[in-house]
Amino acid sequence: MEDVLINNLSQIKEDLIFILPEIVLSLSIIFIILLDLILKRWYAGLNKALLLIALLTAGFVIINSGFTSLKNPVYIFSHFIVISSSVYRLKLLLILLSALVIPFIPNLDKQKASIFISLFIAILLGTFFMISAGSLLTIYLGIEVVSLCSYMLIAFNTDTKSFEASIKYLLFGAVASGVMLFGFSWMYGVTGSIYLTPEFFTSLGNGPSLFVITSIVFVLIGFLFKIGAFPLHIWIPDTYEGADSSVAAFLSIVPKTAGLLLIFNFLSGLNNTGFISIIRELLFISAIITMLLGTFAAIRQSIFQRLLAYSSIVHSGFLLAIVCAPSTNAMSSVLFYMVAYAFANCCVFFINSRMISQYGYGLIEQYSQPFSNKAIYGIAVLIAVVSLVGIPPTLGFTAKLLLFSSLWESYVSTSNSLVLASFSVGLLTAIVGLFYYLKVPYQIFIKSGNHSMKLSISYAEAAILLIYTIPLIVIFFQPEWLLKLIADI
Amino acid sequence: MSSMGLESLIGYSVMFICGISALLMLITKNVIYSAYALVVTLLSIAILFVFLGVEFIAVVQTLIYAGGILVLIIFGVMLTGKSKVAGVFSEVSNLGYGLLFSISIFGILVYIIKQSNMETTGWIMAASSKPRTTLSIESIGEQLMTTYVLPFELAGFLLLVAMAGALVLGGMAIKKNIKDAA
Amino acid sequence: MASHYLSILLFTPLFFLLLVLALPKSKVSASKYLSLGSASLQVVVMSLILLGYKSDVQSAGFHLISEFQFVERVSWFSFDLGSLGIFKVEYFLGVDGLNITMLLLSAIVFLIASISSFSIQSRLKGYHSLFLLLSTSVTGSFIALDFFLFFLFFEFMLLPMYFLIGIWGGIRREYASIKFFIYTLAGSILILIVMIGLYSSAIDPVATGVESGILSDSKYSEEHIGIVQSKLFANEIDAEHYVHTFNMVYLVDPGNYTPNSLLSTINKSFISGIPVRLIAFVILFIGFAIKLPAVPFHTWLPDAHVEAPTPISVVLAGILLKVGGYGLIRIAYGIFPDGGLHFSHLIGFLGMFSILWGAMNALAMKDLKKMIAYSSVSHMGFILLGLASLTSEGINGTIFQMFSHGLISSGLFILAGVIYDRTHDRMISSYRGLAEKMPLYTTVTVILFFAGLGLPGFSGFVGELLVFLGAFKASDLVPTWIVIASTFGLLITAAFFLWTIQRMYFGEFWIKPEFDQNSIFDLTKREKIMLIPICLLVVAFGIFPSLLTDLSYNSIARFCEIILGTGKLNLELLKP
Amino acid sequence: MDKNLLILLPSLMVLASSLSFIFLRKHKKYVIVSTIVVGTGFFISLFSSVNLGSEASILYQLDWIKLGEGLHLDFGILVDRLSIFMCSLVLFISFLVHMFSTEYMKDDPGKNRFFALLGFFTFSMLGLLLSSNYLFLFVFWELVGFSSYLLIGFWWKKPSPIRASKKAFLINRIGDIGLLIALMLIWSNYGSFSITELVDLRSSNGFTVITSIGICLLIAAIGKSAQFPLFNWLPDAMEGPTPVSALIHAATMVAAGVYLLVRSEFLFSSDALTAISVIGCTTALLGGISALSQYDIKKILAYSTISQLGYMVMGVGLGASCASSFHLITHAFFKAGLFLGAGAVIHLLHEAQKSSDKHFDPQDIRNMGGMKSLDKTLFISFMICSAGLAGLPLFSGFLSKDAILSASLLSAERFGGIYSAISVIGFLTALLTPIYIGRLLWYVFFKEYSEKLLEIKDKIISNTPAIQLPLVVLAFCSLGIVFSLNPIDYHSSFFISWLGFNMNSSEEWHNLTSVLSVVLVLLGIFTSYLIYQKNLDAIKKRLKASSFYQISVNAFFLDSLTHKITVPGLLRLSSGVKYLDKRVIDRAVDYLAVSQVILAHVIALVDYWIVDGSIRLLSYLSGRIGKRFGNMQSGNIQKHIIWVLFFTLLVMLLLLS
Amino acid sequence: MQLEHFLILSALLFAIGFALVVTRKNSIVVLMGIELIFNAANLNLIAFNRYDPHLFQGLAFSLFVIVIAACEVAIALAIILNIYKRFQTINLDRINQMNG
Repeated sequence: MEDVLINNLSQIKEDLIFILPEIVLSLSIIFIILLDLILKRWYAGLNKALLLIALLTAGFVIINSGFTSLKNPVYIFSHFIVISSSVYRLKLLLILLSALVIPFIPNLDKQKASIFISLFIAILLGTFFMISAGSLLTIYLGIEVVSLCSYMLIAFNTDTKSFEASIKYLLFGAVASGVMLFGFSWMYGVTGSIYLTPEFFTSLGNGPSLFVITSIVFVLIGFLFKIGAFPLHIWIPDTYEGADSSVAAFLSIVPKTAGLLLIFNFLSGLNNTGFISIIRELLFISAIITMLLGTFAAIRQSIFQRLLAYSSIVHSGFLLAIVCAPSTNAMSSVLFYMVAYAFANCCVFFINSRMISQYGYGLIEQYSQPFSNKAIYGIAVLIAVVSLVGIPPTLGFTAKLLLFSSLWESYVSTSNSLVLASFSVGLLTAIVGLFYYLKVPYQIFIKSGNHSMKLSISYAEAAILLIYTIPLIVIFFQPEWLLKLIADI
Repeated sequence: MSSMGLESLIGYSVMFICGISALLMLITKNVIYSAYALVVTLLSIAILFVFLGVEFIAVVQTLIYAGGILVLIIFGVMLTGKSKVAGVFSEVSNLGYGLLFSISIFGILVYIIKQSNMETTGWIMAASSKPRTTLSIESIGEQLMTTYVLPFELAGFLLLVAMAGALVLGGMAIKKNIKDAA
Repeated sequence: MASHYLSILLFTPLFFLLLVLALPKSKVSASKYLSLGSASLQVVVMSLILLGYKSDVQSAGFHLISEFQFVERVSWFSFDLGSLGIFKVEYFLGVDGLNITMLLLSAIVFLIASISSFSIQSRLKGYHSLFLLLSTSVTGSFIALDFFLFFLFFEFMLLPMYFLIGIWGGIRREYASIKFFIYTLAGSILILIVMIGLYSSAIDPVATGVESGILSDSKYSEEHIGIVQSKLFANEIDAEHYVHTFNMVYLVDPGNYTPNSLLSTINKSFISGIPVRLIAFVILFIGFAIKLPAVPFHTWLPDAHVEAPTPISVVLAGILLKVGGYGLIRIAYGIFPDGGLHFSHLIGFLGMFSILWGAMNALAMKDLKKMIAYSSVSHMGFILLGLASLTSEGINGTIFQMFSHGLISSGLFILAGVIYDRTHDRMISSYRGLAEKMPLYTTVTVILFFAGLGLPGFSGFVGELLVFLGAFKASDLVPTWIVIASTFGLLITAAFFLWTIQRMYFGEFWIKPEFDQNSIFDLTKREKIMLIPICLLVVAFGIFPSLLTDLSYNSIARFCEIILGTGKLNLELLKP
Repeated sequence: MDKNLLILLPSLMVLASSLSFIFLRKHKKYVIVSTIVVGTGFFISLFSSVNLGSEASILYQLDWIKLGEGLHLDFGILVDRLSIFMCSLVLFISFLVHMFSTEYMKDDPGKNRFFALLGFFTFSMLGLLLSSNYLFLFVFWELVGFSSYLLIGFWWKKPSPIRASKKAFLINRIGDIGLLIALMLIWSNYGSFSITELVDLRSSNGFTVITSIGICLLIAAIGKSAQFPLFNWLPDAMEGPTPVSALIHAATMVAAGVYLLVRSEFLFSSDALTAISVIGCTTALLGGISALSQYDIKKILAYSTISQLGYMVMGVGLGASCASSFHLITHAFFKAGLFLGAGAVIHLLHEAQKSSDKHFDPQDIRNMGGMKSLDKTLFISFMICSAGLAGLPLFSGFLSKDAILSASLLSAERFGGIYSAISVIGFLTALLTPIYIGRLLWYVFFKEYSEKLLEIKDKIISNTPAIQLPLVVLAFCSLGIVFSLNPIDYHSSFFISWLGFNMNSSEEWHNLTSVLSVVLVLLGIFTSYLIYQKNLDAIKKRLKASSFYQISVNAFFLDSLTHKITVPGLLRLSSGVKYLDKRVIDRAVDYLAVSQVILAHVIALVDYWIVDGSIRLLSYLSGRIGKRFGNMQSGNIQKHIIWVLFFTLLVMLLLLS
Repeated sequence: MQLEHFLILSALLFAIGFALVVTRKNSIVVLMGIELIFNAANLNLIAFNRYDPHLFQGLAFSLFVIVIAACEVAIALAIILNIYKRFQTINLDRINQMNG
């Protein structure tokens, strides 16, 4: 008895090393909260620095851990977590994507600031658990960590809209996670296990079909909520509009990537069951409707951040289609796409945050006002937007090319008409997407308003814009760099 | 088996109470009544947990839910229900669609449950034949600290962050209140 | 082999773009000279290329890499897709008879347009940067032999154009620019679809041979390719060893398609009963037809033209539309000859329809520039008609027509710009008897109008004549009635040009009273510098068309031979 | 050096002189140079024709466009007697017209442009004649049309010339399309455009092809040579300066269609020939009748030209292309003479008007009269040319018309049917010709001075030699003796033998024709005399006194007949045809043009509303859809949850079923 | 007491929870509905847990669910309080600044 316990504890001690990044992040949260208590006043920029340090440390730990070259998956903490080299790489990628948001984290008051970045890190932590989940419970906890922290993070905005966004997000999210939980409970009922082992999926496949399918559908509702796909996309516009730009950018990148990976893993688990085809079809339909809905709703938006929210819905739909399409390189192309999307999106959100901080709110037509440094902002927006639409010579094009290629490949191998449909809808939305994506460059370059306003740009900000835009162009010409990084995942 | 009979009689009546009080929440418009009905529902669920052999969860349910959460909720009702009537009574909308869809989802779920006859499937069948072990509090604690240590820590961590966040958020509201008063 | 003329040609504008960007605020007006410098340098390089260009049968190009000239071929990037094999993009430039004339045209048109750009007054730096970017992308799309590279340049024409119309355009520029953008983006997305299908279907035989160990080194030889292709056909090469390619020259050869791919000629794949290859052709065709533009995909053109500033109209009509035509020839027809043969009736019909429809519309237009724009639509119809014929005459005519229309429409749009600069009004009904005040202008107008209506002695005639001869000859591909109906386009074209001359230029001098009567003056020196060379070129190529056709007829003969040969073969194979 | 090269020289010279005017804009007096150049060209051409053998030879076979192995379009020059003779003719008339114009246009501000265009026209015409293949024939054919367009619209400030020039070009364009289709047919069937090669190749293809080529060539000729139903551009084209009318619309350009038909004679099947002759005779008749009731002096001549061209085309259709070319040549001289004469008349009046400051239409024959005494040279040469036109024996027109008419009789005998009708119409036209020309002469020369003319009569001064010389020369060339030693028998014409034509020897038909035509001509003259004399009693006596009219006195009994039946009938018919021409054919063309413009507008509307509209509808719809989805996004979280529920239910119901 | 009956009761709670979420305007009542949904899931978990050989997986799961539900309620109430301060109402229909 004692031996077992000691054995267990020493096992835990051994396992701890595998979750070093998570530990680093948790410790940094505690450190930040403590720092808040210790420090008399909070320095501007401190939160950015802290966040950067936390992320850098985590990244450093991952790189130094040597686990990026793990041969086989390792199950740790009694199978609650699955670790493999690709998971580490993914974590690295998520850290990188989160770091992109740092430049436009708002300067808040002391107390808020510390909690703000703590929540930020907590969300990242939640996504780590989501992507390395080895059981339903880990998935649930991971998702809830992400969700709960997001609810709060959104509320941390000076805008009154933020609380509205937050409560809507919360109620919607809680219902979605309740449904997902219900689905989990039924899955547990079917399989008698909460661990995502092959046996789990086998017994899931052998269970009473209606019961199983219903549970899967319920679970997928939770997943779809996370990536913001139809019919669970509705929270996105309000949430993004109410949230701070940095939060919106962050939510559009990191949790979404994790959610997509989750769906991908879940689907690959289901791959050998009889339900896969119907689930795929459902997801395809969802993806198609998501793309259409997002596109058409985006056209008539007048608030930039809301427009970007709809655009992120479109991207989710598109990525969902790829994730569902059986193809060998689906995941790597999704990640590639996410990188392209993250850079472009952050650039746009960054500029919008500058606009909002100067002007109070972010209407699109505001961009037509003559402001100093318009050309710099304009070119940056243009590059980002062009990348989002997917026109060469930007990374967005390569990403889109990869995605369409994998869809094509999937069509070649399956001849599924839904794949073809999502292929064509993806193309259609790419075209119509121009209507709304070009709105801002159009306002900047072509329209000319009459209320002059000041929108200064410091060298640091210019450098940040360069950081966002240069990779969009450079990687287009040398995609191998990024592909090599991603191909191993 | 008479004790079994009695047990199930009590069990079913608890189930019945649970369902009725849940329905009551749906029927009443008074928020306070709803809260009390929720208490009844949660408590009856706790009793059902006892029937299902997990007394520990029953206790937790009673403490956290019936105690903690409900106090929080009623507190919330009180705080926000200043404007006497309007706050205490909840308006109703979407009744038609809401009920229609809820009833149909209930119907479908019941149909599925009936259809799939869970007690005859795989592991449940196998488990039914085996003798049941009971679970001591001690082993629960041990399991939580060994096998489930990761979720446990994660949940604890979540609690920390959530509480800190909620604190700051609540503080914001209260500060604003003070500012308004000033 | 070692010459880098094409790269120089391609990067000259980019280099000047850097110079423009580096100009200090006080010297911004120098940017127009930089544009001019870039265009002139391109013309110089182009003449060097022409000097070294060989037009004999051994340099016909099209389906043999070894026969291309001024080839520059460097691996750009590639990545391993595991079980799917490797996917490879090259920086591959080259010239053969199909693109040499287009390249020449682009050099000329950009030179003219850069002179015309002197009239731009606002936001010079931005304008000239975009203009130079446009120049690079146009040049690039003509010389790229890698589909990816082509597509890169092809797509990248959109943005500069969008802004050039949108910022420096007329009153409804916003509508026009977005319409232009949406249309052409739709077109390029269609092309993208096929591009994805193509590269996932076709392989680079040499690199695949090396990868799978069949060939020892990448020394190129026909025989080696044959070995690889036969192994490929027999399915003896593992999918991991496939080196997928965007190389347009390899894409031409059906032997390079992997046997199980959708676009392979031997893998009978159908979508709702139609062979996938034919569908791909149609998609590609529509993609380029939008750019061309052919009726009914043309409605962006009049709007774009009317709103665009003069130099941009010149570029748009002069060279941008030709990219569509060139794409049709080299890509749509070159890669899917089966589609070209199968749909030749339809394409011929579309050509006829464009000719008549454009001409009829031009007849009804009240705006001079819009009329010219519709005349462009009409003239572009000849390109489809000639292409559908798949005869040496027809294709020669197509290319000649593209070239000559490039010159003529450039001139016409400058003419429209001249009058617009004077009064800011382009309505035909606002003027009468301009010949009195603007004799030289009228003379040039008459020359270019008659060149436009295909009068012998001007270059427009040669193209139309060849197209008609070719189309009529290919009565199995293009029904005779289509050709005969098209000839009536000549009549309508003559009608609207002459009618315009009658209304605007002849008669007693009169302009709308609200105009400043003194604003009407004859051509300025700058306008003369643009227009007179155009007139001279139009006449020169009209009298000595062989200056142009000699450059390309061998390639075209080769093209027709291959297209007809493989096309028929493929069609046989594609039958269900 | 091949001395045939000399042939090229005139055309090059003409081209050079024409182009040189671009640089000589300021130096107006140099126009005389171009006259000299054309004159020299004529002599060179004449000289080179002297040594010409009877065999056709081709000079300068060059690749114009090379399209591949064995596939090329050539440029070449065909030299045979016909072409070289035609060249000389064109140069000769052009020379005279140039000379005439130096005086006629001396005050015009656009004088050099005029001479440049004349030169350019002459060059194009020479090119057309010398082309060895149909392609270049077509090229120059179009260029001729182009220069004609520019010349008709020479006075571009007036709206009517511009309208006329546009009409001329467009109608010509229809003919051009015919020629273009013929070109395509030839190319796709024979792979060669060369006239000489085609002679050998033509049999290799079927009857339909040949016929369609023939019909297309006929369409070309219809357009260019103003044949029925496309002839009404020619009267309108008289808006151009008169020398232009003389050169282009009488002697040369309009004859190009006939030249094309003569050149392509070997390509015609019998069906095509029938069509040609039907078209020709119809034109001849309609032109003749139309000429009867015109008042504009140039329009009368224009209709007469149409009628005569109809003869020529008819001649080709009857297989007598020799006769046609003969008529072409004779017609060229007398009609050029007539036009220049008319120009001289107009010029006289115009100059007089200028000096007296009175203004009336100098082209309306009702404003003239009694001109015979004003300028004797003009009168006599005009009379001679008219006699040529009317086909009086001893004059050139008699010979050539005779040839055509006898050919028609021959055909009528051989084939009967429609050819008989053609023949009858031919003779009928021969009757009409003297009537209208007689009417013209009467109005212009014999009638007493009109009131308007009287006012300026004193100011009229005789024409200068530059105007008179061409008239005299042309009048001389209208004499029969110039063409044939026996001025009443065309068989003895050296011209025909020199050209190497094989004239159908039909002695008896010839004799019959000669007699018939003489009778008809006289009858015509007499009728004309009766009509116009009887109409105006006041001058009747004076006319009667004139010796020229005495010979027809004994036909007086016809007077009442003519008055009661023929004249009203003819006039009615004439006005009917005129009406038909004005209201139907001309209107039809107008309506066609108008309806085309209307159609164009309709198409433009369709383009805007349907083609473009569908796109705009799409964008509008997508906006609407966006709005609808946006409404779904009302921000009401509970509604959203209902939606979620709804879709979940939907999925589950789907799964259940 | 059959498993099925627990499942049906849980389905009932689930449906009622949904109905509450959808029909009630008061955000606190909506929150209560959500709690019902969580409880429905919990009931399932525990009901199935009865058959679990180790008797623990479902139990542990439900334990964490309860904890997270508590967090959720705490956060929700903190936000609702803020909302009430700003909007003077917690009626969901009135909390609607963003629309479109």
